Amino acid sequence: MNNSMYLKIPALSENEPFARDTVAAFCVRLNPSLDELSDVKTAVSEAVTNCIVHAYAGREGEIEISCEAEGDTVHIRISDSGKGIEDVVRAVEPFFTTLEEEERSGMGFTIMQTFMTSFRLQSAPGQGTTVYMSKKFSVQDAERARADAV
Amino acid sequence: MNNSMYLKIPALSENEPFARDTVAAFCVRLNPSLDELSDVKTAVSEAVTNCIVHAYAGREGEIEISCEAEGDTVHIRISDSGKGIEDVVRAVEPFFTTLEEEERSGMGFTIMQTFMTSFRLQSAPGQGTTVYMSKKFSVQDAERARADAV
Amino acid sequence: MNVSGKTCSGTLYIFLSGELDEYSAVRARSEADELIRTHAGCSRVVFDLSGVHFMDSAGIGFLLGRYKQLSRSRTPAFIRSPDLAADKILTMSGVYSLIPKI
Amino acid sequence: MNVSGKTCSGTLYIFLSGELDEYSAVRARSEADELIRTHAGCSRVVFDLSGVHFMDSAGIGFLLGRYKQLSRSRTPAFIRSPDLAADKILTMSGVYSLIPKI
Ligand SMILES: Nc1ncnc2c1ncn2[C@@H]1O[C@H](COP(=O)(O)OP(=O)(O)O)[C@@H](O)[C@H]1O
Ligand SMILES: Nc1ncnc2c1ncn2[C@@H]1O[C@H](COP(=O)(O)OP(=O)(O)O)[C@@H](O)[C@H]1O
Repeated sequence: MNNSMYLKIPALSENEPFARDTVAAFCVRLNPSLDELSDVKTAVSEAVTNCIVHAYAGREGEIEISCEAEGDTVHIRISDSGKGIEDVVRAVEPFFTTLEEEERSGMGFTIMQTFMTSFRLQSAPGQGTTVYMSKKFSVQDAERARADAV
Repeated sequence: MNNSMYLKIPALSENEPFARDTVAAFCVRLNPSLDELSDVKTAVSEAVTNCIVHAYAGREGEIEISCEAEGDTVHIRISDSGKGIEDVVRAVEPFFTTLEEEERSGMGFTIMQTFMTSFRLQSAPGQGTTVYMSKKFSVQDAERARADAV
Repeated sequence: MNVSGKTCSGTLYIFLSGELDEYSAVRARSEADELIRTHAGCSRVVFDLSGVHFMDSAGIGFLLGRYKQLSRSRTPAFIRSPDLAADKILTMSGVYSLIPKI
Repeated sequence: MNVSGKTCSGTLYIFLSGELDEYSAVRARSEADELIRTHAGCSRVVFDLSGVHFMDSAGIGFLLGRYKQLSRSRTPAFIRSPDLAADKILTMSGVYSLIPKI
């Protein structure tokens, strides 16, 4: 039986560290290297932040996070039931943001794509947004990291 | 809006540390003292272990954990849909255990009651078990702990 | 959870470190029992808990389980250096009346 | 997230430490802007990231936001000591072409 977890939290900024740290704690059991773990934390932070600032835009709402371990790989799903994305192709372009005035960089999706092994976005206006991401951890790196830590 | 979280995990022994650490990470934002945080971790560990060893007794199943912050207090609910408890009054007695041969001490419920500010047990045979526990964190202690840590 | 042993003038010291819960107790039990078997002639056993930074009631079960076994060969057991949280659990469950703290 | 400032021969050093995300950026922004206002006459600003152990794209937004502001007074900005993870994000987003790493 693969291990998994399902986490639901309110869309509050203060939950950003909690969300990424919980996913990291789930992943630690797959023996990621420190770099790989940092990649996952960053990608999760981007997805969770998007739910808070874009999907619900400061209004109340819930964020759902699922993780599943499969061998050396973690599959992560992050969903909101917020406003959704009109143009999904444009949204994932580097530097594209609809919140320029709030110092958003438009690099969120680019970071998720670059830092994770696989990435998929599903969204439609009024239907919320779901991000699917996977990260395959390289067993060698993990062992090297543990050796380094000794 | 009070902060909260809902966590669902499979009933696997290896999830015991993950479950209590996640609840602890939730509580940290309420500024508990180290002792208070340790109390919560221990109580959660007891409740989660009970789901694994008693409710599902090694079979597959799910554990649900909810936390809600209310001022200086955290309310925690831990549920399973396992076999349930026949005699609830007897179950909470110190040293009472139905798994003597497996080196269970029968102190789980006693620890939850002693370590938490409030405790309530709801269970019936075939209907699963839910434990409700609250812990009020003393603001002074937290500040003292932080001062100690500097 | 790490378990290691050391003997010194007839005493077997069993050092536990890490987190002692139901999950880790499985391995801790078999490793401690192996140490006890290997040093069957020792005059007493001291469980050193200084490295244990989390312990729930599985720790009580673990200690009482080893105690029962050792009492068959009349080998006394002792507990050393529990942290505050472990001490709280061991005190409330009366473990020290069987396995004194030294 | 902690923000503190130090000046040394015309340079304003802004030391960031902790985790820089959307949540913490709110306060980091106002504290950094306060430092920049207070030291309006400085000849350059160096953002020291050596204490930042987590940063996501909010860090890019934070740095570019301060850059835009400083460029109004033609004050050059620089980045110092990002960790490997922060360096990865800053490199891929091209921040260094505006705010060079020194
Ligand atoms: N969960 C979401 N709900 C609604 N819109 C979103 C969501 N995530 C991203 N978007 C849209 O996609 C754009 C690009 O997102 P991203 O690459 O993360 O950059 P940024 O968050 O900096 O704007 C956002 O500006 C927003 O318009
Ligand atoms: N979630 C549960 N589902 C079914 N039975 C339970 C559950 N939790 C506790 N019990 C019953 O209550 C008894 C006492 O529990 P506890 O005080 O935690 O001691 P222990 O777990 O060491 O047996 C258990 O032995 C078991 O019979």
